[in-house]
Amino acid sequence: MDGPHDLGGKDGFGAIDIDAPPFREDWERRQWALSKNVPSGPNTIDFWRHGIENMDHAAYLTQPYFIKWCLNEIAHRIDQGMFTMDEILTGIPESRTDPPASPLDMEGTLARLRANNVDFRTQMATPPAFSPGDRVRTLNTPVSGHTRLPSYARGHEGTVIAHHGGHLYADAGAQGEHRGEHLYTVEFTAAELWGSDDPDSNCLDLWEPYLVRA
Amino acid sequence: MDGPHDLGGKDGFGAIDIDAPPFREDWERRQWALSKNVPSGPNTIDFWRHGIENMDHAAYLTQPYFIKWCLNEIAHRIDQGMFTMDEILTGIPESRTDPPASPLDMEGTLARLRANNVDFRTQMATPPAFSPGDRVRTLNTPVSGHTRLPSYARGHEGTVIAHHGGHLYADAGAQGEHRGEHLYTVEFTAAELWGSDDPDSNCLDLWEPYLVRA
Amino acid sequence: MSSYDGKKLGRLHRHLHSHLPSDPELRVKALESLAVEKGLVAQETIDTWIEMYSEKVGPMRGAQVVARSWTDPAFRERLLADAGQAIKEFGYEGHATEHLKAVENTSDTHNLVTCTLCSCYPFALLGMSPLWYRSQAYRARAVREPREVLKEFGVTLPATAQIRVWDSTAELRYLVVPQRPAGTEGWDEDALARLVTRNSMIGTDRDLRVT
Amino acid sequence: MSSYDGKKLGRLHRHLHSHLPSDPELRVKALESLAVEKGLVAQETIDTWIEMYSEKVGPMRGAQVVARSWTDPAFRERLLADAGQAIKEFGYEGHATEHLKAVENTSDTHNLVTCTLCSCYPFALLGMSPLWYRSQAYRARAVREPREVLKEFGVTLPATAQIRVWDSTAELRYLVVPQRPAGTEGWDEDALARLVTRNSMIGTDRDLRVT
Repeated sequence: MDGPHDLGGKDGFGAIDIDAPPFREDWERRQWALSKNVPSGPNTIDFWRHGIENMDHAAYLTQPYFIKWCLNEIAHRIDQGMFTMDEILTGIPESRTDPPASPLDMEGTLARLRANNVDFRTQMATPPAFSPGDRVRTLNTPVSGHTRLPSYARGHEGTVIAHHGGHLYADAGAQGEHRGEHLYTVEFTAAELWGSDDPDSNCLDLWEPYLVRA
Repeated sequence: MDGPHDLGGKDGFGAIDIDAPPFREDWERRQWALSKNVPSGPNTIDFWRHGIENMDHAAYLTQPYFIKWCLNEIAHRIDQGMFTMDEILTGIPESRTDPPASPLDMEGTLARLRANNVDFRTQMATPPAFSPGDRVRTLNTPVSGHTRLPSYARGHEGTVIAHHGGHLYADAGAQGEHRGEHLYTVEFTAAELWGSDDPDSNCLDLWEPYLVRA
Repeated sequence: MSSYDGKKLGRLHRHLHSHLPSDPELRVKALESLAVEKGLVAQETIDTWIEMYSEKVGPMRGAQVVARSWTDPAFRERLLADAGQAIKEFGYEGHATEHLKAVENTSDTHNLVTCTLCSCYPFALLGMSPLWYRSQAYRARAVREPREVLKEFGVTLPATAQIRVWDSTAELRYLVVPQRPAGTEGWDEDALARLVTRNSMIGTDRDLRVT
Repeated sequence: MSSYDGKKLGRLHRHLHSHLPSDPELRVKALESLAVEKGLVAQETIDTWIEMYSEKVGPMRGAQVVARSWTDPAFRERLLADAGQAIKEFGYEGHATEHLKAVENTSDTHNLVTCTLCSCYPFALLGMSPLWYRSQAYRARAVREPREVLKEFGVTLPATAQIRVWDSTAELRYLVVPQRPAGTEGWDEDALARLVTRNSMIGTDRDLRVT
């Protein structure tokens, strides 16, 4: 979607604060840990992302990073029926079906971290449409739902530099549909994307439905 | 520029408040009148617009409409040397070269309103590259300065439906350069721009440098 | 002299935004006071301008123009050929009207006007623009989902009718000429003008009601 | 069950944003308390997770991998062929590393990693991402003006060197392998690892200093 998150190439952003540490506040650490330790329910990572993309533009631009995560975690729990709005606003659980969770020790959290390693590959019944070296063009039609073709790379020609086989397709995943599409890395020259004179390039990982032969 | 102002076609904006009146507060009326009555100095309308486009994204999205005008009026006066930053922050003029302005009565303001009618036409030495009926394609390269080709219409094919002769070129005007380019109205189908099934279309007024033959 | 440096203006905006009082009324007052002190404008002129825009300049001007186009075929031709010129017959010219275009609705077509990049509007002809016209929601949505937008304004179009959405990207401005309602045969210009709503001249209203 | 309705989530976001206390600490506390009360997580697990990310998981993991690629040609080959697999030799796999790609800098090329659409990052390998990596300024600018961005980080590239900017748009993640600095012949893996900065593995640092 053409939401507030699609920032690549946008003008008007100033200097980068290169010295800020990963965490500044304790609650940031806690939110990070919560996001990774509370069972995420049936949601896909892409529907999770889509939740943040659907924030108001101004809120997206002004809220602290981990507050966006916090609001999104809560919104997803409510959407899934794990929490009610009343429960989160009052802090009082209406129902408690489960016993308290058992604490994990350091070995347990390290094991959970390793287990978070998710494989997104899928078996494909159809052969890939493109091979490395092929010239392709990205579509130039906006998508209202979740998609991972940023607006700066729409309607542009590039070269396929890698084929990764089938990967779960983000656009479908955000609708709860678990199916793969062939995934490629496509390289675009800076001249093509930005009209730049520099010899630079941009590489994006793009699924086959985003591409046509150039 | 790909700034916060380029809103056409963006997702994530909700219902339109169709009942709000043109002015809600007195200060809105006063700002409107100020913007139209204080001599604007040497600036072009397009450099004026470019000032607002250069606001921080979050401020652009959250500040009231006429406050954006107010800040922009002040910023332009300071840029032109009519005001200093100290003067506006303290409210105390450091210098006062002119006598108080004479008040205008109703006839005077009506006459000023009529005199605000600015002709943007220019004589062109070169013939137009396109004629009504021609198929054209818009450029798909972002411009860092002021430009009036919205991102939603980039890299798309449309049909020229009118040629208006030479008009002062916004992109140059925002850099203080007063020169004309041929101006056209180009119609794009909703299918082309949005992948829509509706029989609708979008018409934009676009200068020749934005266009190539399709 | 102007710097013509957009980034410099952006820095000035940020500085002003963080140093001026946050109350919008005080911000405008700061500009007005200094402009008056510096002899750039008289306070009375501001008051008169506000009175003018509240009493003399507004949608009734556009309505008069539309009504005449319904009753005077020669004027209609002049309006469609060069609306910026035609409205001078009323003395209605002013900011943002020199390059006015009149676009007529028909039973098969509807016109809708927006400005996605800022909020261009034929002020001298229609008065100050409604807040919704300047809203981010309208500017974002009108070009992409005009039928949804029109529904919010209570306008439903047949699926086969074509909507033309005019995005005011240059100095041309657009006046939608709504269809003359049935049952008004023989009405005079003033009576007809009273039927023409502001929104119908922007395109967010369509079927005028005979009252 | 999940609704898979993005607009519904947007409404929930707006409702939460306007009804929860505005203090960020209280917002996170609201989520944590309810999650603990509901038996979804133990508070001690949160504490342990934080300790783990502060002591066991961080850029030193990536640095170890880079150092081994400098000293062990067979490992370097495995890393370049399938970095997600290669880091399992260290037990460094975890969220966002299964489809890791290692991209090597050379004297003529430089690699820079970003995620313009959100802030994807190989967390299990490099720890929490630096705030600048998640900033709107970096996400907006890195793809369009990488040389300006690098200058802000103190990196100036020859005009003829090519920068490849990797935008993490799918589930692939990128690890930049910086060049081994001269004057480190014979150094062991641990000594070399201490030279590898976090930023050099993202691409906002280039010439490692021998200290």
